[in-house]
Amino acid sequence: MKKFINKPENLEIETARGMALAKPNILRQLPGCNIMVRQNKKTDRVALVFGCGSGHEPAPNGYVGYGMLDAGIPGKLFSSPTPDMLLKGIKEVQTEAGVLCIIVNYTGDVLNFRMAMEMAQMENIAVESVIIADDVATQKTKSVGRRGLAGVALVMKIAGAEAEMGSDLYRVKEVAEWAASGLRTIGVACRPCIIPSDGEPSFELGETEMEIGMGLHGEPGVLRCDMMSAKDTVHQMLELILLDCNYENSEVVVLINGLGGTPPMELYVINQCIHDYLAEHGIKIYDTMIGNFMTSLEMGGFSISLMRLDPHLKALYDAAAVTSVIRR
Amino acid sequence: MKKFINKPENLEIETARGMALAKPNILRQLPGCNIMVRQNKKTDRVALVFGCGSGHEPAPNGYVGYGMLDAGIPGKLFSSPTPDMLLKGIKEVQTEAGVLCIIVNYTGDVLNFRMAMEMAQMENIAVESVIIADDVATQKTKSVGRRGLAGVALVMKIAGAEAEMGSDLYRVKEVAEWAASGLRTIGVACRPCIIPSDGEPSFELGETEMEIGMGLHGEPGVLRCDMMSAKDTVHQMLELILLDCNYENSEVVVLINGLGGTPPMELYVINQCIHDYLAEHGIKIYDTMIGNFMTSLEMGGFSISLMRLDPHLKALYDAAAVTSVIRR
Amino acid sequence: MTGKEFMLAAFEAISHNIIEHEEYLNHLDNAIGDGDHGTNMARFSHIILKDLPEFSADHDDLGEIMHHVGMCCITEIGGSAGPLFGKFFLQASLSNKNNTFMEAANWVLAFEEGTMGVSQIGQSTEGEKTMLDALFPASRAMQETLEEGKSLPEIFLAGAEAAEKGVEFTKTIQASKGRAAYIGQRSIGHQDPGATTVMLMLQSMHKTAVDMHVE
Amino acid sequence: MTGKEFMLAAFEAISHNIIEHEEYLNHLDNAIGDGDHGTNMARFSHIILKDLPEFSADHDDLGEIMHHVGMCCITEIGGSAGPLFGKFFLQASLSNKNNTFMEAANWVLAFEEGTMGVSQIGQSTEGEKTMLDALFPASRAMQETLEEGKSLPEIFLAGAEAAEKGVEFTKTIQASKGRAAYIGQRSIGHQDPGATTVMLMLQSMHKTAVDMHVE
Ligand SMILES: Nc1ncnc2c1ncn2[C@@H]1O[C@H](COP(=O)(O)OP(=O)(O)O)[C@@H](O)[C@H]1O
Ligand SMILES: Nc1ncnc2c1ncn2[C@@H]1O[C@H](COP(=O)(O)OP(=O)(O)O)[C@@H](O)[C@H]1O
Ligand SMILES: [Mg+2]
Ligand SMILES: [Mg+2]
Ligand SMILES: [Mg+2]
Ligand SMILES: [Mg+2]
Repeated sequence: MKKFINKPENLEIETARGMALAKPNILRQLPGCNIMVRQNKKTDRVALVFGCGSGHEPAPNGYVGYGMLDAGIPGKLFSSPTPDMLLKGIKEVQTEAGVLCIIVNYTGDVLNFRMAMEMAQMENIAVESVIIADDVATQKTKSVGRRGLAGVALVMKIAGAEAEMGSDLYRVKEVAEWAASGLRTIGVACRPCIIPSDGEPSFELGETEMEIGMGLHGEPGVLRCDMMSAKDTVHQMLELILLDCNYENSEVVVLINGLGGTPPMELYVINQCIHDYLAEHGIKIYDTMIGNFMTSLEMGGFSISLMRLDPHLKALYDAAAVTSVIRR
Repeated sequence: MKKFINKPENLEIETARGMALAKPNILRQLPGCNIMVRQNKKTDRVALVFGCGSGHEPAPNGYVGYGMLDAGIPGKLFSSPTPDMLLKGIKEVQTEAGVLCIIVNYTGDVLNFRMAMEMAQMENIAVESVIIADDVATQKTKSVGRRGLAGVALVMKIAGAEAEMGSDLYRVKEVAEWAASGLRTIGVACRPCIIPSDGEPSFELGETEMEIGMGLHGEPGVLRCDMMSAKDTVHQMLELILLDCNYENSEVVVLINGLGGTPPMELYVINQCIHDYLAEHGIKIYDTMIGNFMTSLEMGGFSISLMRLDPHLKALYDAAAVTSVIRR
Repeated sequence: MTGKEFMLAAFEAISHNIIEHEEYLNHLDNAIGDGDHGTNMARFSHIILKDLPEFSADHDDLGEIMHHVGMCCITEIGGSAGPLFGKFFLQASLSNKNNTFMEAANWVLAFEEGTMGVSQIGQSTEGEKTMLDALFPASRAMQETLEEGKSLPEIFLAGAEAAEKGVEFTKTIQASKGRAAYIGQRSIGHQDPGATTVMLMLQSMHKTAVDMHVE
Repeated sequence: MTGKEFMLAAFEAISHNIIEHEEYLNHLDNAIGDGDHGTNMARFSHIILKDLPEFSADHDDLGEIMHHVGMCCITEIGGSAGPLFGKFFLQASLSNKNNTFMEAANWVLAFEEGTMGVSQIGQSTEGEKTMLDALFPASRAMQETLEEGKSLPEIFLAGAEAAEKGVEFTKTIQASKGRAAYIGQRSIGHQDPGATTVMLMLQSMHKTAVDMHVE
């Protein structure tokens, strides 16, 4: 297994520690666990908490800092943080204005957060949540709803900025939900990641195959096919997004997320394909973010997110942020 | 070949265009070529120019913007930009204060820059250069000197900040050389990249092997061996750096550069190994940068750079910068 | 009437039973989920075996012991099953706060309240191919046998048998909750791992009650 | 004395010769460099074949034509050879500015100045296993034969033969410049691709001079 790691069983804690050590001015790691909180604790604004499995770095902890998250809570590899950890994070950053939990829509994450929120409420903490379900490869109509993908980074940015403005919990939640309502993501994978505990690939894919719509943990997508050009791949992907949500005449932010093993050069090539396609479809691009925002270890592939902006969301998108990953 | 690209012959131009389209407020692409210049042209400060082969994204164009480069000039894949292109970039951003060329020490790059600088001088442009040769895997004593690696990003930051302060050309060059004199880098690779034109790997490496000291284009390193733990790998690498340069009691900035195919999680694990090793050796860390700063397509591996800081370099390191990759 | 001794024996039996079935539960989860349900439950079971005797050494309140088990589910199981079983035991513990003994009626009520807790936290109900397809029928069967005046071993037996039927039923339906919901129709034909765990738990409860001759 | 006609014929012959040896030059570069020297030089040669007749249709100044070739090296060859050969031709063009004809002495001076240009831009000299191991001996041999009053074909022949010896010499030494310097001792035994190109160029010059019966 060609990974620069130490013992697989220490992977999560070493990852968290490595992030904390890189930005001591921004991050404070709670002793003995992977929870990361802001160095300058908020006192009177709504606090934001996000948690997800480890293996998706820089999420969640790379988004902790002024203007975004107050606490990041990573779970074990590819599995949700447990309610006790979530509660610990919530309690650490809670203020009188309350706590907004941002949740990516996987059953495990939702259940663990729900449990943690119940426990927090029992301790008289005002806590609300927003569930991100941006993956158009999954059906909206399903009772479990859509999976959450990298688009969550954009919602964190928006909600974080609204919270810094001093808005109350219901307003921050409302704005986050409004942003999420105009958010769509679609992924594609061409190489599996290798699970550190057993050295096995997370899924099988033929020599020349890719899969459009695959989830962050190798969940089934919508189309398995031979590798296509960047242009055709992007067209297929954006078609799925535009079939689902009408962005015509809208202004959007584009987030191109590498899954860990796809290099910057390809992401830039992809961007120009996206740009051309959106221009042809009368969609205006306000800004484009390109990089590794929510990975799956070293999986090959990427995702495209579009988020609709209105003047208020634009201001929030542009507002100051000081995190390891996003700075404004 | 599992790459999200279009025609290999258009790769460089599509990459440059994809970068420019992502940050139109920062970047302006010169028509018909890959050269990127700042949107707000300097008028009276020393201008900075850097060029290198394509395939190393986000270098060079990701560093164009306030506080860093005035022009970025990518060549064809893995080969230096030609003198005519370098001259074009130099002429586009030149000011009365002159132009400083930043060069990574490969024969091709040095010769092409030297030629371009001669041509610029014939047009009465004041032009100087600083050559970055930070790779401790190569011998300092060799007539060709050491190869240049990702550490160049740090020198760009320093020199760019000094230039924004209004210092003259010789001062900017002097500061850049001073920063470079305290800069060392060492790389390691575990997976080759695939050359897009023929789909072949850039070098061969056994199933379980890695190579310490390998260059950005697969140039031979100093030790080919079986994969080691992150901790042992880092120890081997830092030992080579510390053998070469005494950082004891110094304060340094650490740059951990992913080669394109190594995901953030591993880079964070690596960081904590670096942190522990440096702490044991009495070296103080001022800041740590982790990410894909100078890649080799999707090569697996990373490099570690240390740069010594003094109070002046610290101020320059912290000074404002607005580029696609680095923001302060 | 049962006391701390029975409760400890029951949790011990449950833990052993789950550990024995770790591979089996993983295998079931592999078909329609991510293959970790056995590992998740076994991790919890090992902790219970080690930790519960210790904890209960200075705790006689059965509600508190159940609460402790619930917290252990929450911290140790992970995945979806963690908060679900956690909620089950936390909720079940409420009506037994300060009880050092539990009557049959206490057990039946605790089970019902636990089941309601799972349904509430999971925002799910019967027929969605989850552990609730074992929990709800078992709860009803236990209620009925209690009303018929049966003994505790008989009540647990009724629960275990109803859970087993529920597990069989999960094979026939499509999942609409949990990971298995993503694979849609392809989930039909496979039995739900969470429901299977509920069945194993009730079988162990029954066996412990028989072995210890409780009434 | 030679005019535009000879110069065009010579560059055409050089281009064909290089294109014929593309694979061979790549092969040589593969052993001690990155294997692209043939591709680099052939790309340039194709442009020259297409572009030079066009350019010289309305240019009679031989210095200007050489300058044009130099610029074409700079923009088309890439790698190390681009600026090196570019500098060679730019430098060689200087003493022939405004010349529509070149005497033997003009050719020898141009070659010498071109060689000095390569040495200056390459910050390199003889014995470092580069094209200079062909350029310097060839330049000296041409100077000597010129002083002996030989004809232009004889002068080019002397240059070509000296370059060939220089190429042989590069096999015996270790590289201290260019990519080949990285592999240290392992470069011994292999001949330098850049020097080989210089030899091919001089051989084509000689052949063209013979074929066109210049003096
Ligand atoms: N919403 C839900 N309500 C009730 N039970 C559920 C729900 N979602 C999942 N489950 C149960 O959880 C079990 C899976 O547990 P486990 O494999 O440990 O978690 P994960 O699916 O996160 O890997 C399923 O077999 C099912 O019985
Ligand atoms: N410093 C130098 N001075 C003179 N010639 C050089 C120098 N460096 C390299 N060369 C020549 O360049 C040739 C390699 O050219 P080429 O393969 O086109 O460039 P690259 O090495 O950049 O791929 C070498 O064979 C050598 O003759
Ligand atoms: Mg599971
Ligand atoms: Mg799981
Ligand atoms: Mg070469
Ligand atoms: Mg080359």
